[in-house]
Amino acid sequence: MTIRKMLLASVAVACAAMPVSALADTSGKKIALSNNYAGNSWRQAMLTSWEKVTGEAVKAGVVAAADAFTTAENQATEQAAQIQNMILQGYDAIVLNAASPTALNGAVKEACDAGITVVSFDGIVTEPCAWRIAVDFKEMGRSQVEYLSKKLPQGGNLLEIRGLAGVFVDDEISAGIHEGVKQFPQFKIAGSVHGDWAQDVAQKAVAGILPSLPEIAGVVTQGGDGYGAAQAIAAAKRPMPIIVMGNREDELKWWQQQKEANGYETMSVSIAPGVSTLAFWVAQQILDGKEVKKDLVVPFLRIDQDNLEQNLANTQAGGVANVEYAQEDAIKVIEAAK
Amino acid sequence: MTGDTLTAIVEVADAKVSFGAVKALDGVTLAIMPGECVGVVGHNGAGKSTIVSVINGGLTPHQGNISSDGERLARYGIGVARARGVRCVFQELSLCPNLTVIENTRILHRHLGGFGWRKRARKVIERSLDLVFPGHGIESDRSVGELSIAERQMVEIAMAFSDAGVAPRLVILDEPTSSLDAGLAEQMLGYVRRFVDAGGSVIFISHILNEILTTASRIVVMKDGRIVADRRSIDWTEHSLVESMGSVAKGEANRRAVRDLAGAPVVVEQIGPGLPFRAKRGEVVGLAGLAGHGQTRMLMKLHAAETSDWLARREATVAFVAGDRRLNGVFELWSILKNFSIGSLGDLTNRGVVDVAAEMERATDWKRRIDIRTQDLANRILSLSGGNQQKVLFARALSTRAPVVLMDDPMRGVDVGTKQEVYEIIRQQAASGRTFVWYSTEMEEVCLCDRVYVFRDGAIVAELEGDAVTEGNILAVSFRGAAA
Amino acid sequence: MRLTYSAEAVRLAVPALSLTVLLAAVFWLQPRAMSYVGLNLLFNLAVPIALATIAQMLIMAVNDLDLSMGTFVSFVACVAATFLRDTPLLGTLILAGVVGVYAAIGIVIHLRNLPSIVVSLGMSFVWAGLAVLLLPAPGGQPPDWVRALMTAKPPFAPMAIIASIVIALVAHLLVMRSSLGVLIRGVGGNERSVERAGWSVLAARAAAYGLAGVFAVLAGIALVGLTTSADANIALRYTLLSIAGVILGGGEFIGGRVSPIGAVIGALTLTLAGSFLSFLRISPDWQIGAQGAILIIVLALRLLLARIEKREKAR
Amino acid sequence: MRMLGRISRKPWMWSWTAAFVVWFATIMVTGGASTFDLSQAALTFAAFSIIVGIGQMFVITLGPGNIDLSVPSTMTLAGTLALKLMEVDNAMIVPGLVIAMITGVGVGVVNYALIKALRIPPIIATLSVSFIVQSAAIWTNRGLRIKPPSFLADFTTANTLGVPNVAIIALVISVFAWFLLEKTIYGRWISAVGQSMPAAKMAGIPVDGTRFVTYIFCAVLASLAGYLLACFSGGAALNMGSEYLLMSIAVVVLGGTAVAGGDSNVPGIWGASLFMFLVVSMLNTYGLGAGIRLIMTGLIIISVIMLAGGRAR
Repeated sequence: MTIRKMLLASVAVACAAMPVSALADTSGKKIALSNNYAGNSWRQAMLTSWEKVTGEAVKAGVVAAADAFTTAENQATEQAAQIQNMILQGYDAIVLNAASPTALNGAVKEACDAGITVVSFDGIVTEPCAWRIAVDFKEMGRSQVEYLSKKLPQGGNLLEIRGLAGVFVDDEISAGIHEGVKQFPQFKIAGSVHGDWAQDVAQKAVAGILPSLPEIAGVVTQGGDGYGAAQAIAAAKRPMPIIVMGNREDELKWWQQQKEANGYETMSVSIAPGVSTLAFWVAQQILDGKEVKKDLVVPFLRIDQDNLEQNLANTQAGGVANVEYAQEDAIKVIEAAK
Repeated sequence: MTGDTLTAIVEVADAKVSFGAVKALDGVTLAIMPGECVGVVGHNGAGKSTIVSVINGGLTPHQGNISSDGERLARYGIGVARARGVRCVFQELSLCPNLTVIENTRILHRHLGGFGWRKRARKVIERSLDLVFPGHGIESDRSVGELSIAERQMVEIAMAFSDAGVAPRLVILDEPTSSLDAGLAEQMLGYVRRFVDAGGSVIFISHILNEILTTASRIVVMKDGRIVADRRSIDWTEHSLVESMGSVAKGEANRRAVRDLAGAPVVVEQIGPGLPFRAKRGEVVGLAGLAGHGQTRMLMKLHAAETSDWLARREATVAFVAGDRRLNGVFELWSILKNFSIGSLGDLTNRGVVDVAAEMERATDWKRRIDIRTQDLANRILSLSGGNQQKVLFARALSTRAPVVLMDDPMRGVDVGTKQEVYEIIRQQAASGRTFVWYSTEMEEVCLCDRVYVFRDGAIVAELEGDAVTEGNILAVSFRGAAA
Repeated sequence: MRLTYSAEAVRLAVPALSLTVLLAAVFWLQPRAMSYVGLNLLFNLAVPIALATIAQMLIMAVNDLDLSMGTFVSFVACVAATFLRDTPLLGTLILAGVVGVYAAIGIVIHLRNLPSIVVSLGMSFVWAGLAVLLLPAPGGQPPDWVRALMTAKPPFAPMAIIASIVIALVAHLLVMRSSLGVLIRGVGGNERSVERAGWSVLAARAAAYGLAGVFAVLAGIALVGLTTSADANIALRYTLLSIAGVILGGGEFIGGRVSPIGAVIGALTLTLAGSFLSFLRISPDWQIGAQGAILIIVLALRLLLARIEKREKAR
Repeated sequence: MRMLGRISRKPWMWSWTAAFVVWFATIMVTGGASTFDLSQAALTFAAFSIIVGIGQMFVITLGPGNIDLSVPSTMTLAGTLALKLMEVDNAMIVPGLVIAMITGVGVGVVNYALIKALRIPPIIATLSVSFIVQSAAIWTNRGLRIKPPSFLADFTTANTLGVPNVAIIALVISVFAWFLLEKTIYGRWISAVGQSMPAAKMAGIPVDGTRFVTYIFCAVLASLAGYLLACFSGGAALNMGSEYLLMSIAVVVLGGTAVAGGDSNVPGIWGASLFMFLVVSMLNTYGLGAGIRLIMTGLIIISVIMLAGGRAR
């Protein structure tokens, strides 16, 4: 094991010295995408991006195959089984959006032991042998409060919409938001509900708590729930607070309509589903022999008042604002991490 | 067998049991001595099964007492009975069909547990099977559900005679040979004789009279919850047995005039094992024989042939009066009104909507006609006594326009006055062209029919018409061996 | 005549046949699976499912159904990843306590004659709530001995296979061979005759529920051993998987007809079906649907064989 | 003792009492200021569980073992197909509704066909079907969120005289369902089948036909709920039905419908649906977490069934 690691390391060092074109060939390598959930528009956009980018890459002969797999239900156990199947199928790399940061560690370790490169993104895993393309979820939460503090210097009451109870991302973003509130004590979280990252659930939860809340200055969210919150608040005929948006098209569209109607101002933070393609290229670079740090950070997708229209124009109706990555982007991210 | 020095294994003195208005046992005194086989015969409802339940400990008599081995027992129950070696083979299957023969043995013998019980249980049951049915060919590790009915019966019998610590002293056999063929029955009877010779006791109930005559040492005849005759079996003949079971006088008065139905069209027909079944328009056809010999199944078949599981018929062609109310009669959550009207809703609805006024009107009418005793038709059906529930079911079927009414022994627990009224309604409706197929366990009712089919062992074995419909004839055919 | 030797055997034949066919198909699609490591990868996640299936089977043996199996196993996984590691004594006590709760549920259901479906539906909310309270975010770690046990590499056969065989054998001994098992199945088959023989049906039902609790606890612990951490939603699928496993393994909803070996085979079949679909490379859109289709096909196969068996018997 | 008897005869009392207590506890936080808003929100969101719950109730009324697990995926597929067909065009509202209904009929037919032909218990049959339906939903639109036609979006989110429109629709459906159950021959049939299948058969009721229609009815109501929910929340999402699986069963049970079949209860569904929404609001208002909420829901279900549903042996 250690010998192999040393060998790999020496190869990597040797390769790093050479120009890019002379690196090891990955045209015979197979990469798989392990996805735990396909039940919302974000995941569907992620799969579409993957298909588009990797399809071209396969056609161009960069890799031999890049297959996507989705589990029937959003369960760590099922995804662990899926990863184990991928090991059997002989993939050289697994790109992973994990159902749980820790519950897949057993399966990931088995994959690493079998010599497979594992790159996790979005839902990352803590197993040390895997690469992580992480979004700073805490920062994502904190920056929302920071933004609000600039818009509303006098502060006020906040409504927090959380994601799915018992899930890692939900906990992280929420922790970031609470950190932000500590940093800007003029804000107070007046209420907190679980919106499960779905418009209808968020709408329901907000409508239920709203009557008992005082005047709300801002709504901090986790993405995918802003439109539902806006609908619930509009239905209750309350003054519209600043709702931090996610990247769904309906959220952006609503924002744009409000902007045109009354100059409504807000911002949107989210993770672009196209991060799957970045993970693909990173995996390809690793297979290519590049030395890549285990922890890479990808900036979250932020849309502001001035670039709203431009982003909206690029978003498919009913889809998700997205960025797809090319090989050069991946190289840039890798270089930046060094 | 002189019993002077011996004490009875079980002695029941002056036992009375009543279910509602029905007196199932009306002061029965019976002692079972060691080394005797007591045959019990009697027509349906004579109280055979009730006395068996009392001896077995499953039923505590409302009056009277039980003693065993000369000792009067205040608390007599299943546990006490089993500890004293009383075993019973029931008419219905009392084994767990999903367990193997060995496992059923384990359930029956509570103290068989501990390591290696399987081996012991196998020994116990296989020894018993070999003794009772030599060459039986039943593998004791097969599950009971896979066995044929005869094999199940054999296992039950062998189980009752099996000895796992507590030896069987009194074994009650309730129609044990009903699903055994002649050879197997003979094996069993042979074993019963040996068992009795060795000092064991047996209570033997059967509808096959020569079995009883050849096996029992003493025969008891029951009628209407009483013991009407008790003699040594050599003093009986098939003929005298049948005669003492019957109640010749009753029913004759109600004998209906013979009608000429030769020209009437056949409305229902069913061909099965035995004689074919046919019923003509306006005819009252009786199904007779001992209980559980295929009459209900015939009614079910007739019903299934005329109804659809998928679409409601615009005009119902058959109506059914249940005998087993709990199983396929009443709807327990419903009121009397809804229970009554469910059969004739087709007439009472207008484009699918129930006409509540018409429903109420018709129910009130029938409440009056057959005197359903309730303050309010909106009361729950279960608030009625069993007899009145039965009346509701009767009204349900009679109030339909179906040309054929199937009746599955519907008069159990109905009082005499009402019975007469219902008979009158049936008579009227038959006269106006309705056909009744009537399974009854009461001889009086069977004698009201134009024509009677007698069932035995799942098939029609005789057809009686007009004056030939007599209790004597029916009994003679029902009990095999008493040649008709 | 000898052909129809045992319905029990036929009952086992269908699941065994489905498993064999599926395994052959997997080997054909992916020859790499035909190895020590391969078999372990294919089957190790079936071990907790098999345990949960046995638990469900015990409940079904007394004609009841447990809709809280998934959330209960999740809850146990959370306890195993927290208390059982940090304070083993307290963890053990909690687990013993919840087994007691299971037996108590059986008693309540019997005494009040409640529908088990509703009671267990209610309990599923309770277990889920307790699990969320215990682990608001995924985490925790299994005790080292659990991890060591689940990742052990015994000679000759991989751990997953050995564990499955052991589970099947233990459950078989318990349910099919012991007096208690006979009693439990007897209650499912003919409650009255068990009562008539002087047994306490209440005690039998409580025992069935308690035993089910024990197996479900084992399932939770085994699961954490494989996944290395727990979360409140980790085993939600187990409710329906366990029911499907029992049915695939030849069990029935009523009548006390169950087969522990069949249930384990059923659990393995369901796990393998997932792998088979992934090897088939069905479009991700239809991967979920294909699972439904497999369920239907296997059940149709069972019906067919039951018909044939019936016809044989009728001869 | 007598009062207990009287209450247990009106099983919907329990759910209404629970809903009222929770409603009161919630509005007390703001000293009653939120009464109107909270009631309005409760009516709006309870409406969807009511529609789905009524369908599930009809199926559960058919007797032990009858249950429809395909409700969530049917909702999703119907919503997805309808919105895709309408393509934000107000003129296509009716065809959209029709396609949603057809979806429901189709799922119902398949459900009962499997139950009958394969003789598998409804719980397994409808589960298998739900997997296939879910796949179909994913396949048809790949998770794109198409907006509903503007008229429908406005209609479903608006109020009439302060009452949410969806609640009015739910009321109309409830009245219709109540009418079916109480006044028509079909209502008598399903109640009879639920009490005793053999007795129903012998009373001349077309048992299979009744069950068949009921499974279809349940799926159609689920589709309708999916259609409305998709319009209300601004588009069909692939996961939009998932919370209605347990919800639909819970509201039926809490509403006092006999799980053993034969006795259904429309008012109880309202009480239970309002309760299920309000209990979340209350616990959110008091700042209690998801864990406590789940435990309370579970304990309440068990208490209700113990108080109202149990029969001593």
